Amino acid sequence: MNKRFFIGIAISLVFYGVVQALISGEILNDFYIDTLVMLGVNIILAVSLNLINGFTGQFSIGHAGFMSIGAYVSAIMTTNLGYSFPLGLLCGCLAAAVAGLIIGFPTLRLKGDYLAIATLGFGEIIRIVWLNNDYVGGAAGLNGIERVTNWSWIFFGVLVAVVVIQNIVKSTHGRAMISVRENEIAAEAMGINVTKYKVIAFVVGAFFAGMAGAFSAHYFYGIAPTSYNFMKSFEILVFVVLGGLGSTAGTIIGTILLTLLFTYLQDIPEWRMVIYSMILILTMIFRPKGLLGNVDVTKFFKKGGASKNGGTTTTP
Amino acid sequence: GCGSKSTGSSSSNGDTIKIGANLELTGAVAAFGTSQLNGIKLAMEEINSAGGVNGKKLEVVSADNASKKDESTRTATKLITEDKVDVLMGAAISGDTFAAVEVANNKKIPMLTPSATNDDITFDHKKNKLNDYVFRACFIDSFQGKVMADFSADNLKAKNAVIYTDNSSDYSKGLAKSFKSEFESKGGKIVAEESYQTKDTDFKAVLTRIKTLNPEVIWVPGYYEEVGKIVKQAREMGITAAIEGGDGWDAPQLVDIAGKENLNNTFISNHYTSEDPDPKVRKFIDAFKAKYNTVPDAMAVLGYDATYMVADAVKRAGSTDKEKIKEALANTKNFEGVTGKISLDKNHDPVKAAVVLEYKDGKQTFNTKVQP
Amino acid sequence: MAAQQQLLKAEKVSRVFGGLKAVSDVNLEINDGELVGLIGPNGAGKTTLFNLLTGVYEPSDGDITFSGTRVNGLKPYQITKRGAARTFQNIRLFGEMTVLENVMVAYNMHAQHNLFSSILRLPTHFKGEADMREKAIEFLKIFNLESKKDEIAKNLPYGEQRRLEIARALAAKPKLLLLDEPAAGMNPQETTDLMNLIRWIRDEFKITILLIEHDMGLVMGVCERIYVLDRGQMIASGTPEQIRTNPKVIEAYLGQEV
Amino acid sequence: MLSVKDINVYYGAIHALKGVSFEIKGGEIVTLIGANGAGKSTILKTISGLLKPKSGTIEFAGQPIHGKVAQEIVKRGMSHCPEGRRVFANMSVEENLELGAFLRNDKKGIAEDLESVYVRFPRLRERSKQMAGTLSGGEQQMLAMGRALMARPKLLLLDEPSMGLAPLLVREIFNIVQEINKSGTTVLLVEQNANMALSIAHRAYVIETGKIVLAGAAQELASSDEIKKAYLGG
Amino acid sequence: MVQQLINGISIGSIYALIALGYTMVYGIIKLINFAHGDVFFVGAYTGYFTAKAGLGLILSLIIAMAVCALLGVIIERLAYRPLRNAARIVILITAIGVSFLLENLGIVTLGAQAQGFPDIVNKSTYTLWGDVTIDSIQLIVLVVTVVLMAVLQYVVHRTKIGKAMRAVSFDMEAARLMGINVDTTISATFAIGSALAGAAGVVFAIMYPSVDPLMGVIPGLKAFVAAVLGGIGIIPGALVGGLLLGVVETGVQSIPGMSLWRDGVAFAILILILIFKPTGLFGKNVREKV
Ligand SMILES: Nc1ncnc2c1ncn2[C@@H]1O[C@H](COP(=O)(O)OP(=O)(O)OP(=O)(O)O)[C@@H](O)[C@H]1O
Ligand SMILES: Nc1ncnc2c1ncn2[C@@H]1O[C@H](COP(=O)(O)OP(=O)(O)OP(=O)(O)O)[C@@H](O)[C@H]1O
Ligand SMILES: [Mg+2]
Ligand SMILES: [Mg+2]
Repeated sequence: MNKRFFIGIAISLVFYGVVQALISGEILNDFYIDTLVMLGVNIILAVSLNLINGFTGQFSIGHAGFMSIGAYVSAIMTTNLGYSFPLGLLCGCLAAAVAGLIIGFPTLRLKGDYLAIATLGFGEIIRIVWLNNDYVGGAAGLNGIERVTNWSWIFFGVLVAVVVIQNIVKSTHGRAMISVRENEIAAEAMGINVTKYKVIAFVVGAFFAGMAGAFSAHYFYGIAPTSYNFMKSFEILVFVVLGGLGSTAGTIIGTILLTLLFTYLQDIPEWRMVIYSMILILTMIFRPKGLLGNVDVTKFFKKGGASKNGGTTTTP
Repeated sequence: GCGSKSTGSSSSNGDTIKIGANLELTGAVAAFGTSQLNGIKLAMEEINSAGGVNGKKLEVVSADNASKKDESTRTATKLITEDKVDVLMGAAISGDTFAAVEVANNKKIPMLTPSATNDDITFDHKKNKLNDYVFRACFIDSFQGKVMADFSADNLKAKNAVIYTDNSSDYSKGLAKSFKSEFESKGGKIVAEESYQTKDTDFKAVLTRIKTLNPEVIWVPGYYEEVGKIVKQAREMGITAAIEGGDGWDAPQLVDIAGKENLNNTFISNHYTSEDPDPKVRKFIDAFKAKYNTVPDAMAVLGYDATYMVADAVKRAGSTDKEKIKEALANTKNFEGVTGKISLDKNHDPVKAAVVLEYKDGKQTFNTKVQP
Repeated sequence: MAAQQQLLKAEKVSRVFGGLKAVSDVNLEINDGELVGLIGPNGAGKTTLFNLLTGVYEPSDGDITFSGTRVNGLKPYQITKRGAARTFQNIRLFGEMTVLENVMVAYNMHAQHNLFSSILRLPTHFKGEADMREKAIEFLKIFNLESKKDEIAKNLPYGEQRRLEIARALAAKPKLLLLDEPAAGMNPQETTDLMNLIRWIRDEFKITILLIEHDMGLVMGVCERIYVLDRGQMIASGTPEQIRTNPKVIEAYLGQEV
Repeated sequence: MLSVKDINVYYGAIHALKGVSFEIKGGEIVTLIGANGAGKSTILKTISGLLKPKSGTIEFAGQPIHGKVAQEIVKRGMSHCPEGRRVFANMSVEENLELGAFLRNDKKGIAEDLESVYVRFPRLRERSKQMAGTLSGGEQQMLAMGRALMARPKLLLLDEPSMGLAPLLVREIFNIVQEINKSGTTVLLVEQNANMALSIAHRAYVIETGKIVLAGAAQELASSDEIKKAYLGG
Repeated sequence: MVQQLINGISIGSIYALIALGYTMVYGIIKLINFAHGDVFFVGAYTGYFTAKAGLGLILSLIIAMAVCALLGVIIERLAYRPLRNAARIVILITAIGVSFLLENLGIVTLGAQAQGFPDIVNKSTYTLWGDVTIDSIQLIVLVVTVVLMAVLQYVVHRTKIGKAMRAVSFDMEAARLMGINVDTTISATFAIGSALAGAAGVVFAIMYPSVDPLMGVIPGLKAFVAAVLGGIGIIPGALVGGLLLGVVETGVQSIPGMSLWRDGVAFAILILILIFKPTGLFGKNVREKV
């Protein structure tokens, strides 16, 4: 276990080096770097939402709200107040985490779709606060944010997010979260402090959503409230479910495929969303557990075979 | 129609001049982007059938930024690095345009936005810095607000006004701000400032309140979809005050939504009037109607003019050298567009006359012309 | 019996649902190391009493003392931490988790490593996890489930699911184990095996067991003392022999022929 | 009345029934016994159309019914009281019973049957307005039984009807099964309580890991040592 | 003040009308049918075309309802039925996919621009007293919504098909064993829910006379909020939730300077209500029996 973890990190560092070399050698042009950054941001968003939705089973659709907090707070720190980016990034993440703590509390009473609507409302309230605040530019948002994020930032950001979340999930704390998802009553009866773990999931998830927000704000030059409406939350949710709820590898792969698909379809703008939504529907119909929903990747490597799923009923 | 994709010639040294149109073709404001693209394409076809520019054909590569800021940055980058365009056009709204400004600056590619009105797009007032490569073809926010404030105070002799802004639109807020300061400086009084959001449909709550204030003028600088409903609901509630707006009103659908009679006693500032007998305007409107079977809105006509402005600059530059095109764009003088005679000032903003139009039985009628 | 330490005491505990008094003024006392049965007709309030004892419901009235402290109003996890673990009448496993993980969850509250050591993968994390795993596997061995440790829990046959639930509850290292109809859905042979298992658990782990069961063979076979609930009220308590012949119990529950 | 020939049923890749054949004559009580996971519930589900056999045939009252959907099979006079009660938790007890008679239109007959269910299970009458989900386990079991009877079936499939019931009620349930049978309903009974089941059944089949391994008259099986040892806890 | 209340009730009854369909579908298959708002848009466009073709209000309504009912059944058949046994969130994502699909097919075929809706109703305004007015459309919408609510409530709780619907909503397999045709029942639910969306679309387009492919997004969201507020799946809850939301929104806007905060306050009230009534105003707090 110990070894696998460190080998994984080593492999990703090699990947980082290769890409960095390609960038330095100007083999990858700016468009590819843009795409890599966007991929990274989306992966952080999806993986962090997966902790809340996929592992802990709390139906949250307010992730864009947390993202916006990270984006705005960090941008205020750097652009309006002139602090350094690392400090802005940290404050953005922490502010989002605090918001996660606050939204974590209603979840103690709300379940399922009611929780979903509450988180959605929370996300919208945050957006409306930005929209109605002229200090952060109102509808126009903050513009002229310096581009600080680069491949290194985004790579290590993704690495930290994935490693932290994976490390939580693959530990007794992660099992506790999953048990909350599986059966809250039984989890409590087994001594799991359900409240605590739900709040942890929200705080950690929000923290990384904030990080994604800060990275994207400091790459794409500007932010505006419309970028963080409920459609954005849905978009992130789609990454997670398409990849496979409760599977980090699946989430990452789902995010990459969808982001690239969306990019690729740019050339046929009229049909872009039509095709995108068709693919979404068809994937769900033919792989209802998500792309990697019932394949445990670690097992796949260990035993050279996917674990069998329960199956449903005999098909006629 | 289908997206005009790049036809294979990958470098700008070929026999085409590539224009990259970074537009909102899907997403929240797809209506703006698609309309603008129609204007751009019409202009391109006309220019090409008249022999192109400097012997080369214009080619428009359109790319969709999905009405998102981050996508807009990426789309602009893609047009430059992958499609190797010579000039960027777009985006339609200020937010998405902002996201591409730095890309144009960094890549040193001239960029002309047909319709982004935010004052800071060409000249960053906070940093007091000119964005060298960025130009626009439309009024800036502060101009239209001022024009209509003057019009209200001087022509309508209004003493008090209510401002009703689309708070989710940068454009609307810009116009509201300049209207307010100008109107107040002329001794007028703003008795209330209210706001709505894009895609709202019911305005009665606020209108009920406005009615009790009994203002002479209601300044509604928004887009036609909401404005049409505001005008309709206001009139149905018995509000008879003058209602005024900017070029965002200019769309044929406005009349359908608001209703002909309801539009009486409303005034807008615009670039031109579609009723203008000027042959240039007539030719454009006829061609547009023939191709798209509808009267152009403000977005379309701005896209059309902007394309001609680019063609004009490339012609004067005499090559596709980016620096030369940039210089030529900056030196645009007395360019004859459908929307009037355009000269760019030192901030890369057009100096052009505005017309104030009045709606009478659903028709725009010329009221006054205001020189900048 | 007097020498034994008292573990659980319920005094005049009641619970009302809407207008219905599902449990009313129930008194109950259980000492360390006892194996006690709780029987009664369907709907008598047995499961509800379990729910009250384990904090799933809060009593409308009355007091519950566990290990000397009052536990009314505590959350289920707090009561579990104080040493009471249970199984459910309708099996509640963590369906998508493996058999092994199901058992490991019960160790969470005894975990030696906190969230940060797991995030940072400190040595305490690896040690803590390895410990848990080892202990969990030991438990599975006891219940003959070791060969199934990597199966997804919901795919087990019913009988094994029941056993897994008991294993999971035991893994929480309780002082008091509450079993709600552990033999339901088992055939007589399996029930006999379960009976032996329950006895063995009590002796091996030196714990106290309170169980609800309708299978009189099992109840009379293993329980030292039996409480009888009917319509929310405790109508009798005593040794199996006393209960078997108690006319009230025969009338309400057993029927004439036993 | 019912004839099952060589059916094979799969759950995804799991081969749950491997060539099962048996038959039930009109007026009989037939019981299936077997260990946990042997496939008893699977057989009932396949007969009532919740599962579709990959191969094999099922005939009910002379008509093939395999591959038919459940509601058509119900229409022909079969009623299945499923494992685990499956009452409609958010509906009242009475509504649950009414649903049992969903395909019937004779108002009077329904009212009579409702009354007779209430006579059999007085507890249900007491709770007729309560939401079924809040009933105790045993109460739910009575409700499920009652609901199945409301269809006035020709063939009644019962999956562990005594599970979780108090001893008094267990006997009651078996009495009821016998009564129902006497009044002309054929019964296929799956039970863990094999002693009881064999005592009221005419014939029995023993099933092990998806195969029928023994068949015979109920009394004979009940006295067989092998059976005693494996299933009767003797 | 009274005028504002009327304004609020009028917008609220539209929310309620859409929410009814939402709640109906949710009540039966526990699916938040995000495509509902887009069926609403299809209804409005159908009304647009029939109105342009010269058909009157009643015919336009009927045709729009029929088209939407059919559309709802087709969507259910193609997109949701294959997922009967899948996790709910998967069906939810599919619903989001269907929503995107309808919107963007709309943009491709009809254009993204808003179109004015033809005048097909002669609106008359009644002055109640002083300055307080109400117009015929507002009245019609309110009455229609209340009547439909009552009808639906009756259908779901008193009729056989309604019982079947509720049985299906709790346990499909057991419902099959009762002889209920689950697929037909669900199709019927979708047909009714979608027809309601279609009717709402037409009425909405008459009240606020423009149509565009994205017109359903915001009303759909608001209706969803209204349905949850009232207790999702509970028919009278949709009515009360819708009216309450309308009145709150209008109330906030009627305070000078607060118009910016309309949605913010509405959501805040929603969250507060949910904290105190976790299953909405009318939701029964059915705790899982342990
Ligand atoms: N959450 C609840 N809401 C309403 N009534 C309830 C609730 N829980 C239990 N009841 C009622 O309380 C009574 C006792 O139920 P309980 O489940 O405790 O019975 P039980 O003794 O366990 O019966 P069984 O042996 O059948 O499981 C029943 O009549 C039941 O209907
Ligand atoms: N939905 C399912 N998915 C996968 N396997 C299943 C499913 N249902 C049952 N099985 C498997 O099919 C086999 C037969 O199960 P079935 O439920 O028919 O057994 P049974 O004889 O009724 O047992 P019990 O006495 O526990 O009710 C078992 O091995 C079981 O694990
Ligand atoms: Mg019980
Ligand atoms: Mg079974």
